[in-house]
Amino acid sequence: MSITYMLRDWTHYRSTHPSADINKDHPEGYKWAMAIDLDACTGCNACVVACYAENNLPVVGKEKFAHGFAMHWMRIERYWNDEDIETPQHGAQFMPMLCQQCEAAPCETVCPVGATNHTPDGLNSQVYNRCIGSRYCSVNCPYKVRYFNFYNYPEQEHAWPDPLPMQLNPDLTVRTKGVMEKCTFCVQRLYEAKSKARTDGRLVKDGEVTTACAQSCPTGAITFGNLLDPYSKVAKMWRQQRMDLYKDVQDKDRDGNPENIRGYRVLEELRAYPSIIYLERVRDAQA
Amino acid sequence: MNDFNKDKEKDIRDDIAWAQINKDVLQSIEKPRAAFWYLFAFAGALFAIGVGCETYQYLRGMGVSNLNTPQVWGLYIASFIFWIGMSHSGTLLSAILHIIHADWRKPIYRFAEAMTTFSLMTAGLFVLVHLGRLWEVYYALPYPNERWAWPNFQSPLNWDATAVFTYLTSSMLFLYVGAIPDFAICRDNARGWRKQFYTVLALGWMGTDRQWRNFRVSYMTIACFLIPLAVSVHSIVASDFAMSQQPGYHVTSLPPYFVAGALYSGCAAIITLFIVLRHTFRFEEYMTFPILDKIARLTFAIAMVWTYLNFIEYASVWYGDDDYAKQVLIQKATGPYAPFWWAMNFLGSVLPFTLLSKKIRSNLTAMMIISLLLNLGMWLERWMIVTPTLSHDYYPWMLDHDQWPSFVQWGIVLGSFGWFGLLFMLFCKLVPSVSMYEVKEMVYHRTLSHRHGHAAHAREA
Amino acid sequence: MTRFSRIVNGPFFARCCVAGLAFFAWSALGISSAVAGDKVEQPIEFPHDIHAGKMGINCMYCHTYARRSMVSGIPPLQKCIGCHQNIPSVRDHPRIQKLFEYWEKKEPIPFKKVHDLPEFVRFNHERHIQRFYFWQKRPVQEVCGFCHGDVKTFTVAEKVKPLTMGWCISCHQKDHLINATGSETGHGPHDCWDCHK
Amino acid sequence: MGWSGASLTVAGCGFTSIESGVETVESYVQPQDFVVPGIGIYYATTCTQCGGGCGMHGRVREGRVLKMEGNPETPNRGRLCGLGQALVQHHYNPDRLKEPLLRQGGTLQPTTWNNAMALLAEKTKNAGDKFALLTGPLSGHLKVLAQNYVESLGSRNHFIYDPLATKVNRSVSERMYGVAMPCYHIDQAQLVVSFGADFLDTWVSPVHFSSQYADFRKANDSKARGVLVQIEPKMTVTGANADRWIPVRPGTEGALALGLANALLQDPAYAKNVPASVAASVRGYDKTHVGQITGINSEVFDRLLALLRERTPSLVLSGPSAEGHVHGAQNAAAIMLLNFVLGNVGKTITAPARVPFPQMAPADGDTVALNAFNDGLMHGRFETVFMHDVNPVYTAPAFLQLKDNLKKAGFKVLFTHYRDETAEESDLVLPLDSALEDWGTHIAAYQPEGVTITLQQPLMERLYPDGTRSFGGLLLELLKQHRPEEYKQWPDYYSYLQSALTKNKSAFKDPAADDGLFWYQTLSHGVLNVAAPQEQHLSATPGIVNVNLPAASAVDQEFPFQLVPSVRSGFRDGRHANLPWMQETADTMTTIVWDSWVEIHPKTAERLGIREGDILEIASKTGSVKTQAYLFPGLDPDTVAVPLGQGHEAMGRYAKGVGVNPFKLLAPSFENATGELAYYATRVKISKTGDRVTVVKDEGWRPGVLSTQQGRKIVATMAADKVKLFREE
Repeated sequence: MSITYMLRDWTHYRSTHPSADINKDHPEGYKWAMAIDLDACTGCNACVVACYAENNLPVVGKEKFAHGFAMHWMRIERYWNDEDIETPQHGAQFMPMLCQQCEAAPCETVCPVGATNHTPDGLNSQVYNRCIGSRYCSVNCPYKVRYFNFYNYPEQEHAWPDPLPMQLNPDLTVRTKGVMEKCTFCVQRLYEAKSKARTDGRLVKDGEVTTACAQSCPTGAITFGNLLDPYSKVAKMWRQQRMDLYKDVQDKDRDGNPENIRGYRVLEELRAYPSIIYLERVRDAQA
Repeated sequence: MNDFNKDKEKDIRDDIAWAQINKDVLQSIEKPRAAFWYLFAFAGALFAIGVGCETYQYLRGMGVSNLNTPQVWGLYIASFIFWIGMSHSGTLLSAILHIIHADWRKPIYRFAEAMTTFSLMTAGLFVLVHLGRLWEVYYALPYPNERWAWPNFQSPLNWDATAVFTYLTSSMLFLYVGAIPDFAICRDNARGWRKQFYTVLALGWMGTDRQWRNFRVSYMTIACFLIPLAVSVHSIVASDFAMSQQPGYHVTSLPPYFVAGALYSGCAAIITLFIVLRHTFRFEEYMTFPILDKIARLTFAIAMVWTYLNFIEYASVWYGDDDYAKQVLIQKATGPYAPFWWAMNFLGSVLPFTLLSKKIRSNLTAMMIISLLLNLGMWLERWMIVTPTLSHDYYPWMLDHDQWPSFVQWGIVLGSFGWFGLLFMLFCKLVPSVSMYEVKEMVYHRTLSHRHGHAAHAREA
Repeated sequence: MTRFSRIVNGPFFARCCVAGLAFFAWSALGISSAVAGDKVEQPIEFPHDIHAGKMGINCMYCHTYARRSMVSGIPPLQKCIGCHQNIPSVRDHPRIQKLFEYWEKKEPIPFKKVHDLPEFVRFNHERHIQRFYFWQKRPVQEVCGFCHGDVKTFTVAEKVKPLTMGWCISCHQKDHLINATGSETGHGPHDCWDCHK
Repeated sequence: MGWSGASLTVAGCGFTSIESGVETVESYVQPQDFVVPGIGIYYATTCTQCGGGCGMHGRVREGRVLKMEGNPETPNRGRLCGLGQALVQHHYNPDRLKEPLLRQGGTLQPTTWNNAMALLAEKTKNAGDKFALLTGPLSGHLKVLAQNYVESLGSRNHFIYDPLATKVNRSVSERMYGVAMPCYHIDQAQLVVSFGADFLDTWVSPVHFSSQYADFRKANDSKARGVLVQIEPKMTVTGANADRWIPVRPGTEGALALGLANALLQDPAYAKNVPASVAASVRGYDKTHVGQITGINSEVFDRLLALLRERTPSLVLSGPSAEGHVHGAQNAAAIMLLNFVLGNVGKTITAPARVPFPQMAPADGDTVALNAFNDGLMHGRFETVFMHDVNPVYTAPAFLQLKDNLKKAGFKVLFTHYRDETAEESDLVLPLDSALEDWGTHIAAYQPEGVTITLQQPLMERLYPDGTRSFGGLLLELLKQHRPEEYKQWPDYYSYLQSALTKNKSAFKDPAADDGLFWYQTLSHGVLNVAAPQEQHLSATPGIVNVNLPAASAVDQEFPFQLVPSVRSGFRDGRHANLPWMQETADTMTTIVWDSWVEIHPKTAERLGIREGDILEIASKTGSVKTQAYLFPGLDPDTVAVPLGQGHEAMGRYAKGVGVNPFKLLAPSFENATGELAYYATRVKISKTGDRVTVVKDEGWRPGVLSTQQGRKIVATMAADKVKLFREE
């Protein structure tokens, strides 16, 4: 009976994504996307804490962190350069890694219950109350940005002793054990903004809503917005960087990127079509 | 050993009286001896351990199993594949050999069939065990519901479930249908509660021509139906991995590789049980060395197929230009899992060569040990498929986040063997583990051919 | 053939069919969940029947947040006092006295939630009011009443609709007029994240 | 703003169903018209987590403050660091003190506020000069009240103590530039050479500098992408972002600076920038000599020199790792001298505006105050001691023996949020409102844009209405005890602030005519800009002309390593150790969580046979700590670094017993000119204890393996000269 809806709501995105027409895939007129400038990112962790504050992320404590149960949806990775690893004369390399909200997300197709699927505004949703915790999505995620509730954190001594629960954001749930979770592009904020705009009979304006990480970033390294709004800051950056959401080899890269444009997507060759572009970190050779 | 030379040409003596056959087999389902109960208790204890661990995990959360991100599957999925694999040779022996009229299968296919069914039932448990929210498992069932929400039919996990359950039901059917005539025999010889028990099971089998005719047809039909199913099941299990995009999982040759591995472990398991039954129930007359010899050869053949496919996989990765997959392979051979990986290759590809020696093939103790080792190797294989990839895939930041499986994981794996043991021991005492009517056929065919042989001599003279 | 027909017409088979259909209906149409909550004990038995019924006050006069916010909330105490301090006729009624006691103490009235969804569900009052009252121009009591029942007949609010997901969906998949004038229709969203958080 | 209406559930998605009549939903009594349930309201306030004084907006829903955001109208430009975000966790901290504690029979017992206030009155009645007040940095009206109070008691002992003070820098700037804290324009510089100034993470005003840094890095038609060179013994976050990070022998930064100055001054173009005597004074520092002192090879030296030559304007910064030595002031002077040589003064370094109300002007702390305070205690000069916003028992170096000296004071009062180490030593512990429950005015020490006074206001009602009090309010009450007639006009701190600000509203940029409206605007904006503040003046020539550095000290055989007590932005001086988010957030450079560690260069570790996770004993002349080893390449090989902030013996469940406290290691060496504690002058030896643990960190788990990208394109890097420029669309 509701097979029709199932086909329309899930298989449509899977089978047609990414199609030729970005507008067709996003009927609501929104395609949320991000651009992260690695030359501006200083690795200060402000975004990480902002995410903890906004999204009710549990603090798991040392013993569980040691087991690899950390729940940071946004994590700052610090790599060393292979060349000068003895004395890193050109500093370290920082990578703010979060869910890439792939257009053809590997996690979506494998979930047995369809707890993670694609929304009309181009997000890779994670429906907590539908998740049965098979963890197949995590297996299939190339970026390993999905975090599983290995324990019932609301009951953990570390997470929220009174009165800390009063800080919890009522716009989203606190996840219990056995549920997979991940960065949602602060969907609760997007939802609120869209609803507001809808009441005024318009689309969300650029800068009207942003994610917690982008908002806090002291250097403004993170730009968030609607890719379908040609005047949005993020759309401009994607254009500047010659990045096409629906290409797995960008034109500029096909001809060897002669203009040295910095935009790229992580593990792009896997054809997941991430919604986040990174701008290459810059180092001065003379220095 | 002395009678080995006597019946080495023949799979079975052709002068066994049919009454004798009934007698020998029926005594195997008589009142169990004390040893049975000790063993039964032991298996029960193992199972209890497994249940205990699962309960603990259910209450505390998956964390107690020492799984973590990205190492999210561990022994659960590995053992799942292992048990699915075990189930395959039953089908091979009973169905395939049945169709190609290899009648040496007849004395041994029954317990092999049972093994198939029970290992499937064991595998099913792991599907449940590995879930983070077991209590919501019904979300995965495609049933019409008021929420109008359906499972995701694109997920290999769902194909998997479907395939496994189909296979389970049909192999149960096969086992049961094949046993009907024997149930009738039991019915005629049993007393007390067993009488009623077998009466129900025998479905009023009278052995009329009509019944035999229908029986043959339906039995053959199920057999034909079962063979493609058996192949498809493990191919689909393989697609859980092949359909993902993880390096080391995303391999085209995985389905045949899985099937080969399955048959391999299955045959090894059959040898084990063959020897056990032969010993406990004194089935020397039926489970004879020539038959063991044939299974051993079959095992060797499959081992070589497996080795070949295994090599294919390595080669295609090594000579392909998927650098990630290559690094996974290197990781397997050199990383923290190297000992297990090499052990698996040794046990899987080198050890079977011992089967080439007739002396070993005819030495029960040796065969027992070898078959157990082969199965160990096959279990390692499954583990080496699941785990190293997760510890070394695309994303450098998450490499090598390994943890040794906790007692919970091991406990549940042990429990699964206990569970299998329980089921199989019950089977031995309730169902004749040697198919009486088919052994009779076998003997009968032999006698026919011999008479024929004598006639020929006469004419020459 | 004859045997077959006997089986089919036999009572056992018939029962099976009925049972099967029953299960199907139960699970598919959510008959199971059409249960009304019992009447909730409230600190003040607010008479909806008088306000909404006799007085015919617009729901949104008191439930002023419903059209502006996801949650409708409970009207502020101020609201009640605003009117009632100008209605001396009923000042001596016990309920009103109780009301004023709270007011004197500047204490909120601890009303009990009557329509309380699981916290992973996001029901947006604003969207529904906007859609059906402001755009489609349906009468307000019909719009609110669709989920909250015919409050004209209650004193304190009662849960009369199942409020289960099946019940939501059953309405979301219907086509509704977009606005009063046009003939254009559309159905509610089916994306999980529109209602689940 | 009603605290009602908050009904929250911590139940997760699980066995939950549609309920009826279970939870209560309380209605507001008298909400303001902008209060709508389900919609967040933002109130402006000020961040008190560090000296930066960033303006904040707090998101409030149903009477609960949920999240802090940056205020766009203040120098942090709407941004906020992680520590600022975590302010809510101070507010909701489970270990916050909820009632006054009084020492009775050796232990701290709960007591009443009336009791406490009476005690305060009695103990201070005629304390006179036997009264001492020890506070952290103060500004705004709190400072006014504090000073008036001390004065009202007829005491001169107000000590302002900041464990992480930049006093040396300030005093040298005072003498070099003529102002204590000039404005640095990183965004306008083409080259920033920072001698250990971690301005992106911990130095002065990190968020503001970070936003400048973003502009500094962006190339456009008018300017090229700025280049950052960081010179320091241990790689800080700023160092990690530098184009060139140069490890230097600790304490020899000054020599390098002089070497560069000397090399530049060979060129008349630069020579004209400074008096001839300067050139003469630095002549000794030629490249080879400097190389011997600093251990920096000539190739690196020349590069740096070339950069300084071709990239103008540039900016040279002096930071703690250069200043925290016996000759720190000399180092700083040498470094700042470069700015004159290069002619940066007036370009990338400009004069700040003068704060119009001297009595409200920020009073920055220093560690001299701690010494003075400690001396006073030691000689039993103080009878009654008040302490606020400090934790000296934790932050004072062991050699001061402050803990024992504190016992000599008769009556010790601590105004605090936690029952920390100092509380355990105090006789009366008074719980204060959290920063989100209290009123206040703040003037940040660093004023990049005119002079701004930021406002602090409560974002929600007190969590413990009769448990905690506002420190300002308390001071007011205390003042009333001594000068009733003067202060009785103000019932509480709030009214005091309001009247004080409204009275002087003419001093601010276009204030509203109506007082009410003015106050309303002030609260909603959370910031007041001083109208037309007059500029101070930078001296055209360096105040200190000849810098004389001591000869490089001989290598100490017994204590072969230099200790770097590195500052973590999440913990600062350790006052934030009880914030779970700060503990759980991986340290940027090491990604270690929930612990302390000692950073050792891989080569050194190899030499000593140390593996990651070995428990090492780090011993100085005055103390020793045991903690896990972490192999860290961003380090001078003869240096080890231990982060500050951990190793609490009290304070709360998240801080207690986690890690070690390197404050205790610090050697009794002081900066010559200012008398500041020389934090970076401690020499230590390290020895293996034989124990080994697995280091709990976010990066790859193979011990001792430095995580790289394994040749995969995760973080791609491009050479600056290649990068394409973009005009703004």
